[in-house]
Amino acid sequence: GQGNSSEGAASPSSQPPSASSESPSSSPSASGQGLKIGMVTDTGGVNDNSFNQSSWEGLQQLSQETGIEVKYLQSKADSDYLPNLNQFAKQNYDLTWGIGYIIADSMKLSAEQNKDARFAIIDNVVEMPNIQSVTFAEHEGSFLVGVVAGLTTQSNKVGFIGGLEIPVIKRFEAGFKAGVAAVNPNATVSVNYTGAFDKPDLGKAAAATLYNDGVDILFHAAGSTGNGAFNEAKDRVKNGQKVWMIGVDKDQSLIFGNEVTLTSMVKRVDEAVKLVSKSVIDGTFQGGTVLSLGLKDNGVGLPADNPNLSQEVLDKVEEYKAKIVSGEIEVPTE
Amino acid sequence: MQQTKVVDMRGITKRFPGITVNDGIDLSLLQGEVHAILGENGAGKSTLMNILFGLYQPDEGEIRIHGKPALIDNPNTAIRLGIGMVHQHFKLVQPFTVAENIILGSEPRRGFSISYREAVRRVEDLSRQYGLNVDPNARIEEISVGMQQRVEILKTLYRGADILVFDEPTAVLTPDEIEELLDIMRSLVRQGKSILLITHKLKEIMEIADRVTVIRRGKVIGNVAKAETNPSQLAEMMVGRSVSMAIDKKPIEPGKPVLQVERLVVKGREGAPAVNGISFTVREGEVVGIAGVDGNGQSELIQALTGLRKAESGEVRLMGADITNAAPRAISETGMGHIPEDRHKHGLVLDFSLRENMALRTYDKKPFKRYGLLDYAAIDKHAQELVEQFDVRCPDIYTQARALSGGNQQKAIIAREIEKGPELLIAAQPTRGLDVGAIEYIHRRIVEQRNKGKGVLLVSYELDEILSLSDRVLIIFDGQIIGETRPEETNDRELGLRMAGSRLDKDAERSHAG
Amino acid sequence: MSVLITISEMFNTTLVFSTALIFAALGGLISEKSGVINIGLEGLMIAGAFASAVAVIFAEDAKLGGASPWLGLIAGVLFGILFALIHAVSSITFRANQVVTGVVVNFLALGITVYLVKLIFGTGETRTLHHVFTKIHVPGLSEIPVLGKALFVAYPTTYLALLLVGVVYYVLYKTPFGLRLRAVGEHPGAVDTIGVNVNRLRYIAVLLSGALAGLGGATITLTTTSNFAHNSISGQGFIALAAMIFGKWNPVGAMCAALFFGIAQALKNQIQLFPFADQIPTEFIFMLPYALTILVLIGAVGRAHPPSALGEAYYPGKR
Amino acid sequence: MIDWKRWFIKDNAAIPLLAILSGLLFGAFVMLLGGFNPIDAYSHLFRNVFGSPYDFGETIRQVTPLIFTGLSVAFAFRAGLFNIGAEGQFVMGMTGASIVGVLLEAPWYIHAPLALAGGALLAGLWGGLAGFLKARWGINEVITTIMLNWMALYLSNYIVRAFLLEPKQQRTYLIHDSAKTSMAWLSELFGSARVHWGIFFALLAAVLCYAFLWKTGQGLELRAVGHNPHAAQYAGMNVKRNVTKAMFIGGVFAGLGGAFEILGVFHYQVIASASPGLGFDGIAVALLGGNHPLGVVLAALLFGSLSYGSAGMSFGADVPPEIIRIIIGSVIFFVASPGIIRWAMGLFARNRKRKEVA
Ligand SMILES: Nc1ncnc2c1ncn2[C@@H]1O[C@H](COP(=O)(O)OP(=O)(O)OP(=O)(O)O)[C@@H](O)[C@H]1O
Ligand SMILES: Nc1ncnc2c1ncn2[C@@H]1O[C@H](COP(=O)(O)OP(=O)(O)OP(=O)(O)O)[C@@H](O)[C@H]1O
Ligand SMILES: [Mg+2]
Ligand SMILES: [Mg+2]
Repeated sequence: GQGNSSEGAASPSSQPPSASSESPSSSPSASGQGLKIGMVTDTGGVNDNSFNQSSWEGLQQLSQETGIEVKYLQSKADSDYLPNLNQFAKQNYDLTWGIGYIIADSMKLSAEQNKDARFAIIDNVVEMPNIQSVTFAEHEGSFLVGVVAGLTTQSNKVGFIGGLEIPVIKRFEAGFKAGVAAVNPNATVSVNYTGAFDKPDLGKAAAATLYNDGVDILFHAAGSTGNGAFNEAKDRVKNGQKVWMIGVDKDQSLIFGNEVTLTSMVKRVDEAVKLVSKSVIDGTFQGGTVLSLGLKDNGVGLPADNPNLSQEVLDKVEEYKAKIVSGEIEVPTE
Repeated sequence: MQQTKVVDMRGITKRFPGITVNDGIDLSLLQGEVHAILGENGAGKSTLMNILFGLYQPDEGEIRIHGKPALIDNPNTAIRLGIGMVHQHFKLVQPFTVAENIILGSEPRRGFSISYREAVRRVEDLSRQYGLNVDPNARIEEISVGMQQRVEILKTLYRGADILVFDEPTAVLTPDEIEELLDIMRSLVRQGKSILLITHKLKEIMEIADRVTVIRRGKVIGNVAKAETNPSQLAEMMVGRSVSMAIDKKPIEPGKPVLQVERLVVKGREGAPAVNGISFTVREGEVVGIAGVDGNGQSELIQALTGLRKAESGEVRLMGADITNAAPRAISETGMGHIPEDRHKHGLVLDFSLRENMALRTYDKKPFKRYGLLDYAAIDKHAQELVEQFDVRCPDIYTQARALSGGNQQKAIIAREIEKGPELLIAAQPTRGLDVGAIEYIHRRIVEQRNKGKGVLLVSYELDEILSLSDRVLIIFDGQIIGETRPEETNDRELGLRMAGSRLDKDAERSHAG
Repeated sequence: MSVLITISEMFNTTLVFSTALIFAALGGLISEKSGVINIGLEGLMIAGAFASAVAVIFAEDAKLGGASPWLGLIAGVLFGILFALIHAVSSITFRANQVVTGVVVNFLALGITVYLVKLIFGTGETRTLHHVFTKIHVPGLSEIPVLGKALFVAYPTTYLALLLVGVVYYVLYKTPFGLRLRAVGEHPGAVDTIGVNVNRLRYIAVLLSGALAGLGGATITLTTTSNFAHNSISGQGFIALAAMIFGKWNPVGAMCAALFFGIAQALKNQIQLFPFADQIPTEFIFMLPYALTILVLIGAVGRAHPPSALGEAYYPGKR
Repeated sequence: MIDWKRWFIKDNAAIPLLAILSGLLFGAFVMLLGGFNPIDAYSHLFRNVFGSPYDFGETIRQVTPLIFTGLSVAFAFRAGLFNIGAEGQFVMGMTGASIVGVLLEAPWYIHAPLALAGGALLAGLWGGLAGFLKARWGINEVITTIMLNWMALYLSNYIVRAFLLEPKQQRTYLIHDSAKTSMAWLSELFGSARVHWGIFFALLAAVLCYAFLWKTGQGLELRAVGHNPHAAQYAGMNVKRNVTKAMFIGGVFAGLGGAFEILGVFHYQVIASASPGLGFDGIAVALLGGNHPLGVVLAALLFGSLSYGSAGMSFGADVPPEIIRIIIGSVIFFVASPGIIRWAMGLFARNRKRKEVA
């Protein structure tokens, strides 16, 4: 009884085997022709089911739409960021992306060493005239999935699984907790940190512990550690237990199916990457600025499709979204 | 009496890179005889037997078994041909039981499982048939060396061997055990087995062998019937010169005490006291021998004296200084030299070169250490001198200790220990496994120490050695000194009885426990 | 009562977490009992994890449905054996240093599997599998209060692992093969001189080790990650190695050590649910399983004795 | 004329070279299977290492920590200990350097050495702890070092987070300039590559490591303990102290590597979800280098060049960087099994002979 609806979407085997990709099929608009955009992943790599992957998907789409040449370099260690960024800069790429907060310091150096090159970074702010920074208000999106969880829980116990206890993950946690509390003051949020973003076995054990404790909805911000949590949820659902997962970064129902994925806290990294990359094509690149994407820019939020959410819940979500956008509610970040 | 050749090795030649170890060797074994092979350390005896047993392939030559040419390319073939070998170094699995070791490789089964009951039964049967008296359920690591050897013999019998090869079986045995082994061999021959026996001990050859083949540097020097020869002729054939076992021991009046041991108690492996209140003194200019059956506390005593094992109570004084439970280095520096019982385990770092081994105890002392660094020039000079002075045969001092023969390894250790001029030399089993030439040399060195007015404490299971070297003999039993005597007042028979009188109880105890 | 339930649920989590470790530790054990150090467990697990994921994907595409995970398990075993062969050939036939060739296995396994994934699927990791194992409730037994929840709701692989602990124990200590295997690890010369082929025994042991570690890797794919990526196995092989040593080279001991790691992990999660956990920095909670292990080792009496000939290549005729 | 064939078959010095060649050939073979052009790939790899001063400088930067961790593993190996814990010691070295580099202020000639010492000391204690556990309770160092690796990661994260964190960042404050071990002029020379004092210290460490092991009495002790602890004890050496000492010094080597990464390369430390892996690579480097300091340096050069060059290979020839693991793995395989090469050479020689006869 496994949902096969997600099967096609979940296997992105349309990608070429190699690092670079040009668009052979669609006839692109001429505007991007001759431009080159590079991307440096963090150590998670381009298949991290998270922001690296989203970014790369965004770039690939853009390449199909506009004919720009795109390429990525995977970083095996923190020390690779700088040479990888420099690699693109020295090959005169028109824009080089660095994906992840951790690349900031390396990017700053590269930007100093290559004053003519242009850079953009996801999830951190670097104040340099040739760097465009992009950040997301994860806490706002997390608030909304908190609202969903608070309204949906049967046991009045929901859970949060984090990777490392670092500021960005704390933002997820804080937003989520606030969202739950806003709609369901009786609900408790159990928090469990696993200590890793790449250990599904730890995620599975953490989820099992929380579900055993009576939690029926789990939100994770733990990278592929979260895969293990999904796995545990799936197993329980198959065995007749009613539990949910809330995905992160992307619409994870596309991977894990709608049986377990209540909704996801989507971070539109792909859109942001496209947006900034387009500015290079248009010649409107704004180095030195911060593009900060929140609910109001649709930079974070729920996926378009939410088959598991009732209209009631969706309405509530819209209501809170409006309140946050208007500033009536300020979501805490820690 | 018409006897057939059960083994006939003809023109066996075996070369290892650089040397010819066996050079056209002819050797035959007759049905029902004990045929001894004699030769210096490194003469090529073990190699020849390993060829017979299929562990090595000869480069030239032919082997016939029961008259039929045989290609023995692995031990399995040898076993099928009825050859069994008791190796120089036992091939026993220490944590296994006796029965497990014996049945290994051809296990009695019940379904998929080993039938241990059947195994024990068969081992008991065999053991009874040949009068070997082993406990099938005992673990190898818990039984004496002599028992272990019986297990090796049982292994060959279990596989139906009628040609038995013994490679230096007596080197590690006590006199009693040797007697018993010779009895076992006689019984084996009576039951139709034929035996090839390698040994360095001429006395044993005279006692049991029918014929002797002497090998020197890989060549057969001679083949004689036991009846037509005598020990000194054999020794001369083997070494190529006349060997004198007589020792030049001028009478000396012992001087001041060098070592004083008072009520020493040392725990053994199982936690029970292995040394139980021993007191004795060694004086300047005397060799004190400790005679006793293996396992009566000798090893623990020496380990406690040398700082390798903790003394529970009592006192040890060396040159008047209290060295009870002092560190090995401190003891050594107070003036003790130690030729350890197990040369491979304690005496040498086999992977080190000879020069490093020669400096193993003194590397941080004056001539070898300068400005915190090792002075290899001095170390080399020292090693070179020792090698020459003590006649250690080796290609050069940069050779790995591992590559030396046992005799030369032992000489190297003795050189190192004597050279540092200890007031007390402790020598444990100093000549185990060595050929007569080497033994002669080492005995001289030990007596030389005594003659120089040093003290020597000698521990040996070899009564001849004890009797010929010692000025006084202490008899150790069950962790206690049960008697003292002088060589000139006793003989090996009496001494053996005094050490072994109690051995019977011990065996009785063991069989009860089993 | 609720404490009991919590404990039984914790134990259940433990069982699931420990399953792969048990497999791999048993694998390491068989190899080391024969005298061959196997530090390549991590790599063998990676091979198993990879093969099982690929096999399941192919099986799913071939519409084999529920049989897929079982095929995955078999593929994991086969790939484990394949990579163990590298270890065997170099360390047994060519007498290379066993630690070195174990490291080689770790290197090659990760390199080759991820490379293959990129070749086959065009991305750095496989898609998510749909047909993976689910926990089975043993009819009747799982209804037993407390105990049922702890023991009788688990993956088929968990039962397989527990079964194999028994099987390995039986084989090692009750059968002729096991006797010879252990003898080879203690004293290869003793085995050679009674006419049993030392190298063949060691080959069998190392390949079995690959099979078991492969099972361990497959288990992780089929019960925990549901796909294969470069980080599917991240250190479990080394933990299994530690479990084997911790368990004193004994199958039951290895199992207990693996369970201990599992319990420590579960404890780490459980502690975070207590209100006082807020006062403890999470990092210290993360350290708990590892610190506990060391503490237990300090408290544990008696030294472990590895097989005497562990790590030594066998030269016939050598003493 | 040199008899090449004999040189190849007989001389052991040729084996490592042949092993590297075989590894590269095997890598080429795997690339061909995957539909890549190995010549193209290797030329990009080569160019990425030697193509520009910048890349060459970065290669050196990559090689430096590998020398340190390789020495760490090799040193312990010489004392008969298997140090799987270079990884954790490396992390502790980073942390020690960060603590001193961030919290302390001092003139550079005090600050930088102090920061290095801080890292080395912390790492040494971390390694020494495993040694002590072995010496005191006989606990197998393989287990303890595996456990201590994880603990080092979390402990470092805690220290960074609780005491050194720059607000709103996931890393420490930048270390003070006075603690940096970067070398501006050298860096300039290499097109701003992050070469730093570390490489000189690494080479010095290799020399010291060699001198210690083979030229001092303490080194002799350590090696004796490694080969035969019984004989060492008999000869009056303190086995337990040597075990602890060996692990301590091994830790110091790894820790220096970690400290230089902070002081010379990054100038900050991040809260990390996984440790950097250079300690584990150190195991491979040590084994590849035959646990000899000179071998370690050469192996680190090879290892570091290949892994730095792999980025160029991905960039220029689109070959997945995993191929580098395959190459390194097979090089180690061939180095470790010289028998295979001799066997292959034997086949080769025999075939040649047959041909000559025909
Ligand atoms: N595998 C080998 N490789 C090279 N040389 C060997 C090998 N085995 C034995 N030798 C050489 O063969 C010679 C004979 O060795 P062997 O063990 O047969 O002596 P042996 O007569 O048994 O001496 P011992 O009385 O000490 O036991 C030695 O000098 C040794 O150098
Ligand atoms: N497999 C081998 N490889 C290299 N050399 C060997 C080998 N076997 C024996 N030898 C060498 O053979 C020589 C004599 O061997 P052997 O060990 O039999 O002398 P030994 O006096 O009998 O020693 P032990 O007292 O240990 O029996 C030594 O030089 C030894 O290193
Ligand atoms: Mg011999
Ligand atoms: Mg001998």
